[in-house]
Amino acid sequence: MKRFGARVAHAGFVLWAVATLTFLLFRLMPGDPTLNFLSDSFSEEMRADLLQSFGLDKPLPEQYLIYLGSLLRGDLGVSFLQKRPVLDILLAALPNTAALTVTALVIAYAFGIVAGAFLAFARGTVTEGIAIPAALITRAAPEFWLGMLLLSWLSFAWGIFPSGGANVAGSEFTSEWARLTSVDFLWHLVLPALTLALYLQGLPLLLMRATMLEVLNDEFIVMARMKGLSRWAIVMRHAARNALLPVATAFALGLGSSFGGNVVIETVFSWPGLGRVLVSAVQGADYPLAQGAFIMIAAVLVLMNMVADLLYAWLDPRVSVGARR
Amino acid sequence: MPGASAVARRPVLPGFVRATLGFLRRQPFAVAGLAIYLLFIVTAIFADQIATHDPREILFRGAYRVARYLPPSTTHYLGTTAGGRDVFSQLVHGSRSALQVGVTAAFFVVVIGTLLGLLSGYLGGWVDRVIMRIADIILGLPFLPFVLVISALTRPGTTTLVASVALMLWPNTARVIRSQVLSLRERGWVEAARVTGCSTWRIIFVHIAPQVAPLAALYGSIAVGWAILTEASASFLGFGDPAAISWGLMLQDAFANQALSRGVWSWFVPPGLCIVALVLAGFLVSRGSEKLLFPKLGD
Amino acid sequence: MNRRSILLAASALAGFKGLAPAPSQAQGAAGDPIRPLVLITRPQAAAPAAYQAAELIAQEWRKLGLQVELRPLPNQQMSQVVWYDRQRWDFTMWQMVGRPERGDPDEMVYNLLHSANIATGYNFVGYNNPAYDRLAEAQRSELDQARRQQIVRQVQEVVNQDQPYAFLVHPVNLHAFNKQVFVEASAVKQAGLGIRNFWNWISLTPAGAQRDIIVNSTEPVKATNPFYVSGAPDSWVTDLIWDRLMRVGPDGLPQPWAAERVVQPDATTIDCVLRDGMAFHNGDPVTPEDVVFSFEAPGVGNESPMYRPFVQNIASVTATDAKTVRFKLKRPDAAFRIAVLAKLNIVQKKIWAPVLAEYQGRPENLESYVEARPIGSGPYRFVRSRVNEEVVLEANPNHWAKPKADRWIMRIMTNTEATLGAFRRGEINVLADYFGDPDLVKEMAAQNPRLIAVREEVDIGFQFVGMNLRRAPFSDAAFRRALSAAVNREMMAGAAWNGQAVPANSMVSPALKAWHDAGIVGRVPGGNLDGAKRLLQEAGYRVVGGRLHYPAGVRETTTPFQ
Amino acid sequence: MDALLDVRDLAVHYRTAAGPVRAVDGASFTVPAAGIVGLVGESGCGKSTLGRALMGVLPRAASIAAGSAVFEGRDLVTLAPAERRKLLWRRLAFVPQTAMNALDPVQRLSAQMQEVLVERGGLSRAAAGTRAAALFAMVGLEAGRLRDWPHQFSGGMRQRASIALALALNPALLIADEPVTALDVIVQRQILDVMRDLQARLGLAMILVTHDVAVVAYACDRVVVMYAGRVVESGPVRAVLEAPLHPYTMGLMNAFPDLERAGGELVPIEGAPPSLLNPPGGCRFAARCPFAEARCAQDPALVEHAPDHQVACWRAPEAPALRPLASEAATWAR
Repeated sequence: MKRFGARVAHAGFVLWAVATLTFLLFRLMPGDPTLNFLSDSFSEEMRADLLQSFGLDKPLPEQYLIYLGSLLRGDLGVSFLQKRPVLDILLAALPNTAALTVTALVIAYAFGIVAGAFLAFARGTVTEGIAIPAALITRAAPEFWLGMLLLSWLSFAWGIFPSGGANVAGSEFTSEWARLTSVDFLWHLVLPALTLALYLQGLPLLLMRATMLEVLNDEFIVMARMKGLSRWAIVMRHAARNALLPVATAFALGLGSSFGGNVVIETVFSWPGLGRVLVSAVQGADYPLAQGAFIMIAAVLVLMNMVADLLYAWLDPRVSVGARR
Repeated sequence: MPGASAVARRPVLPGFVRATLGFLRRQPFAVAGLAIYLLFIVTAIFADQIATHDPREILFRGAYRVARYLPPSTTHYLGTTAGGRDVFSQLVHGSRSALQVGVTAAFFVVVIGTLLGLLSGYLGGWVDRVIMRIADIILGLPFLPFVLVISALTRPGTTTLVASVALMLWPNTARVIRSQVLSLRERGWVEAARVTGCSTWRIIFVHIAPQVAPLAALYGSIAVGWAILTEASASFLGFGDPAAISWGLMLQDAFANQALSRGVWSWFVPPGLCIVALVLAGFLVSRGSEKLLFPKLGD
Repeated sequence: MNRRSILLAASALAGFKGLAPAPSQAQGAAGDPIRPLVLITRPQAAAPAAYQAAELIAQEWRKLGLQVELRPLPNQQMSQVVWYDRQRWDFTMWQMVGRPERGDPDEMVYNLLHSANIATGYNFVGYNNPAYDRLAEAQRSELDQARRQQIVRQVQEVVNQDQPYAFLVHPVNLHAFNKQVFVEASAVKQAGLGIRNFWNWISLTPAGAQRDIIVNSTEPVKATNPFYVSGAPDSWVTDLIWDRLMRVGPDGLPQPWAAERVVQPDATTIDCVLRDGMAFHNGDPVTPEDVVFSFEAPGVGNESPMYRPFVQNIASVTATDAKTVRFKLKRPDAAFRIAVLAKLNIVQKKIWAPVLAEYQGRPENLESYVEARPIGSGPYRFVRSRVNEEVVLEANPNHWAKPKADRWIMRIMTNTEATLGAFRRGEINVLADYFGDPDLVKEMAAQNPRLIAVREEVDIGFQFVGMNLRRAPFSDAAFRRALSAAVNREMMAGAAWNGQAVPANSMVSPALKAWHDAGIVGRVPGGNLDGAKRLLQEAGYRVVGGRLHYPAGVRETTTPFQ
Repeated sequence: MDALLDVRDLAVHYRTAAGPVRAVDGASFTVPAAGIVGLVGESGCGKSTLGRALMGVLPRAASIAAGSAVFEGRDLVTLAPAERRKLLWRRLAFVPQTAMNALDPVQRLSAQMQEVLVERGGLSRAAAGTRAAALFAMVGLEAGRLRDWPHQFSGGMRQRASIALALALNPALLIADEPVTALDVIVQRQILDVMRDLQARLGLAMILVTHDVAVVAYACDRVVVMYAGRVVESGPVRAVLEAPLHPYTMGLMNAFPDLERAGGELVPIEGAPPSLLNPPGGCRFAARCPFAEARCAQDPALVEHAPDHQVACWRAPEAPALRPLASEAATWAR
C-alpha cells in the first residue's frame, strides 16, 4: 500500500513535470498562432483580440498559473481553429485510438507469446533460423511502409478491406459503444490493427523467447521434470507463468507508448484517432489542441508506466509480498 | 632480444585471428549486420561516384518536358520520380543522410547516456536522484509526438531531429549503465583504486568506463535504428528536413505522388528496403554483441 | 489609348522608386553584383507542385546570372516571415485560393495590391502605385457593369506592366463522380469551382438505391458556425446548412436566393424581398427580423472578427415590411451582392440573440460558441459531425430547393492514396477535393467509362511568386518584368502542376469570363528567357563573370535574407 | 546382498565440441533398502551428475554412455521414459540444494504440494490438504506457512519444505543433492537431524550427495567417495572414515572441519582434479597423491579390501602405515 502510494506520487510528479515542459515548449518556441488567420481581411486589431481571447497577452508566469489551474480542473482550453473545448475533441478521438491500440496489442501479444514460447523450444532449428530474422525485420520496417504495402494489396488491388476511416460513411449508431462493437467498425479496424500488430509482435515474441529460455534453465523446471509432471504442466504452470511476468509488463508499457506512437498508422489509414488530432493540430499551429493532445498522450504513457510497475509488483509475489521471517 | 620479443608476441596475432574467425562463425547474425553497415558506409562515402545523376536535378527530355516516371533502364537504374529526378541517385545519396542521422543520434545517445549513467551510478546521492528524476520525466514524454512537436515548433531539419532523438533515448542507456556501474563499484579493483587514492574522475573514466563501453555500444547500435525509423516517420508526416535527400522523404514523395496507385514499385520499394536493411543491421549487431556480453543467454 | 500611355508612365515611375539610379553613368559599366537571393517555398511534403515549380523557376533564373537559393519553410514559419517580417525576405511562392465570393474581382483587385494594405494587410509585397489605387477604388463604386469591366481590365494591364507578382498558373480543379450512383446530366459545374459547389449538391440526382452524396475532404471540418469558418471544408458545410439572401450562381454571378428579388433604388440602397414560406430546421419561419439580426450581429462589438469587415459598409439594415429588408450603404459598393449578400448566413434571432448577449460579457467571442445541433434554413440539415472522420447532413424536405439526394456526407481523408482507393471502391462517390496525380483519375475513368465521370474547371485562385518591392532589385519594375518573362508558364503548368493548370498573368482568373482580360497571358513583357535577358540589358543590368550586376553606379545595400 | 539400488559401471558423458567429457566414468556402488549413503567428493567429481542421471534429468548435452542402475529390480538406464516417469517421485524422489529457485517463485507452497499430491499421488484436493499439513509438521514447519510464497521462507525452512515435498508420495529412495551446503552450521545440523530422524521413522533409503566429509560423518550410515568420475572407496561410514584406505579419502578428512568437534588443523589437497576430457591413464589421483608409485600408472580396480569396504588403490594394504603420514600437513605440501 505504501509502495502503491509512492508510485502514484511519483507518477504525479512526472505528470506535473511533463505538463510544465509542455507549457514551456509551446510558449517559448517561435511561431505565432494568429498566423492561421491571415487573410485579406485580417488586421492588427484582430490579431490583438485573438491573442487576448486566448490569454496570450498576459505575462508568462501568470499564464502558467492559469494553465496549471485549468489542467487540474480537467480544462485543456479551447482549440484555436475549431473554437471547441480541446477536451471534447480529444475525448471524441480517444475511443478510436484505444480500440486500435488495444486490439493490435492483444493480437500482437497473443501471437508473440505463443510464437515466442514455441521458438524457445525450437532452439537451433531451421524454424528458428527463419523466424528470428523475420521478427527482427518486422521491427525494422517503418510502420507506414508496412501499412501502405498492406493497403495497396489488400485494399486497392484486391479490394478486401476498406481503404480508410473507422466506419462506412454516414452509418448511424445508438451509442458510442454500439459503434465500437459494430461489425462495420471492426471491419475497418482489421487492416490498421493488423499492421500495428505486425509491427508490435516482434517485441513480445523475442522477449517471451528470451525469458522462456532463461526460465527453462531454472532449477524449479528441472525439479518439475523430476516430479514426473506432464510436459504441459511444466510448460504452462511453471515455465510460462514465470516467463510471462516481463511480457505482461511490456504489454502495459506498450499500451502507453502505442497511444502516441500510432500517429503514423492513423495517418496511413485515415483513422480518426488522437495521433491524427495531434498531427493536424501541430501542422495547423492549433497550439491549445496540440498541447492538449500531447498532454493526454503523455498522461496515458505515464499512467501505463505506473500500471506496468504496479502490475509487475502485483504479479510477482517476490515484490508484492514482503519477506516474512 | 628482438627475436625473443617477436616470439613472445607471435601468438597474439593468430589468437586474435582465430578469435575473430570464431566470432564470425559463431555469430552469423552479427557478421551479417556488420556487412550491411559496411555496404552502406561505402555507398555513402562514394555516393558521388556511384550515383548516376545529381539527385536534386530535375531532368528533362526535350524542351520544357520533365522526364517524369521513366521506367527503370540502363540510364536510370530505378527509373525517375514524378518530379523527374533519378530514383537510384536519390537512393544512393539517401544512405548519407540515413547514416548521418543514425550515427550522430546514436553517438549522442551513447555519450549522454553513458556519461550520465556513470555519474549517476558512481556518485550516487543527489546527483543520482536528479539524473534519474530527469530520466523518469523524459520516459514520460511520448516519443514520436515529442519529436513531431519539436520539429514543428523549431525549424525542421536533421539537427532538430537528431537532437530530439538523442534527448528521448539517453535515459534507457543511462539506466542500464547506472545499474552496471552500481555492481562494478563494489568490485575489488575499483575498491583498490579508491584506496590507492585515485581521483573520482579517474576511477569513473579510466577504471569503470571501459567496462561499460560494450554495453553502451549495444544501446548505440539500437539507437541507430531508432533514429533512422524516426527520421522516416517524421518525414512521412511532413516534419522532416525539407532540404535533405533521405529515404523517408523519398517514401513521402512517392506516397504523395501516388506511386502505389501507379504501381511504381521501383520507386517506393527500394527506400523501404534500405531502411529495413540498415535498421536490421543495428539489431543484428546488437544481438551478436549481446551474446558476447551476456553469454548466459547465448548458450 | 491616351489613358493607357498615362498608366504606363505612372507604373514606370512607381517601379523605380526606392532605387538610386545613376543614368548619367557610362552605359557599359556595371554596378555591384546582386546578392544571392532566397526564394521561400513551402516544403515538398506540404506543397509538392509549388516546390517543384520553385525548383524549376530557380533553374531558369540562374540562367539570368542570378544566384537563387531555395528555402523550404513550413507553413507557419513562412507566414511568419512573409507577413510579420515584411522587410526581410526577397521573394516567396504564394497562392490565392478560389472561393465563391472571390467570383467578384473586388477582393483580388482591392485587397491584394492596394497601397492601403501594405503595412499589415494582404499587400505584403509592398506594391505602391497611386494610379493603381485609383483604379482599384474606382471599380468598387462603379455600378455600371460594362464600365466596371473596363476598369478591371485596365487594372490587369497595370499589373502586367509592373509585375509585382510573377503569376504562374491558375490551377485546374479535377473532380470526378460515380455515374452509376448519380445521373450524369444532373451534375452542375460552377465557374471557377467545378462540381464542388452548392448547386451540384442540391441538384445531383441519385440513379439507384444509393441515395447519399459521399464526398471527400482532405482537411477536417473544424467549425460548423454561421459566424466563423476556419477552412475551406467549413464553408462547404455552412453553405448548405444556412441560406443566404443571394448566392453566387453556376455562372459566377450573384443571383437571388432567400431573397426572391433584389432591387437597388439608388447607389446606396438595396431592397431584398424575402421568399415566402421559408422555415428554419426547427420549424420556425424565417422572418425579416432574423435577416436584420443576421446582418447586425457581426457588427456588434468584436464578436465576429471574421464577418465584421463585410458589414462595415452597411449604414443601416431595417425590415421595411413583412417581407422586405432594406440595406442603406455608407458608400456605393459594386461587390456588395457577392461579398455581402451572398456571403453572410441567415441565422435565427431567437437562437443567436441570447448567445450574442451572453458572449458580450465574456473574453471569448461568438466564434467559440458551439451549437449542439446547428440550426439554419438551408437545403440540408445538420445531423452530426465527428472531427477527423465525417460530417453528415440530411436533405431538408421542407426547403423550396429540396436536394435530390437524401444525405450529404463529407468524409475526411488526408491520405491521397486512400482517397483514390475509397473512390474506386465506392466508399466515396464524389471526388471533390483532389490534389493528387490527375492522370490516375483520368486513367481510372478511361478504364471504367460507365462508372466514372471526370469534370475539370479552371480555378478562381492562382499561384504566384511574390516579390518584395521594398527591397532592391525587386524595387525595379524592369527587373521584375525580366524575372517574370524568364518563367515559362507552360512548363509550370505541365511540369509542376502535372498539366492540371493553365498559365496565368493576372489575378483575375479566366474562369471569371466577365472580368478576365483574355489576351493577358500572351502579353507578358519580354515574353521569354531571351526577352528577359534583353530587358535586363536595356535596364542597365550586366552579366559579369556569369553573375548579374546592378546597373552602373548602383550599390548592393540590402541585407541578404538569412 | 539385496540392495535397493545397484549402480554398475555407470558412465555419463557430456558432448562438447572438443569431444566427450567423462563426468561419470564407470562408477559402481550399492544403496541398501534403508539408511543414508553419503556420496562425497570435490566439486566436479561427477557426484551431482550421477544423482541427476539417476533421476533422468541430465542436461541436453549429457547422456548415460554405459552401465546400469538397477532400482527395485528394474534398470533405470534402459527403462522407457514413460515407465521411468511412473517411478519418479513415487519411488524415487529428490531434495535439491536450497538455491532460491528450486521452488517455483510464483506459486504458493500449498500449490506446489497440491500439484504433486493430486497429480502424481492421485489424492483428492481435500486429502492433499491434510497430507500437506502432515508433511509440514513432519519436517517441523507450521501448517499455516503452506500459504506462504517461497521467498518468504528462510533457507533452512525452504530446505525443510523441499524435504516435505520429496516425502510427499512415500518414496523408497531419496536423493539429496547438497541439501545443506548453502546453510549455516547450526541450521545444517537441524536439517541433517530432520533427515536422519525421518529416515529412521520411515525406514527409507537416502543418497546424500555432498562435498563435505563432516556432513557424511554426522549423518550417514555408509559412504561412497568419488574422484574424477570414479568411485575410489566405499563402505560403512565408521570403517571408511576411521580407517580410510585411499589416500584421497585421507586427504579429504584433513581438508574439512568436523561438524561436531571444532579445531584441528585443516590441510588442503594441493592441485586440481584432472581434466575429464582426456583423463590420464592409471590412477586418476596419482598426480596429486603424495604416495604415488610407478605402478599407479596402471588402473587400480575397486576391490573389497576389508569386509564391506571397497577401495581402488594399489597401496591400500599399506594404508595403516600411510595414515599417520597423511595427517601431517608437510606430506601434502609440494
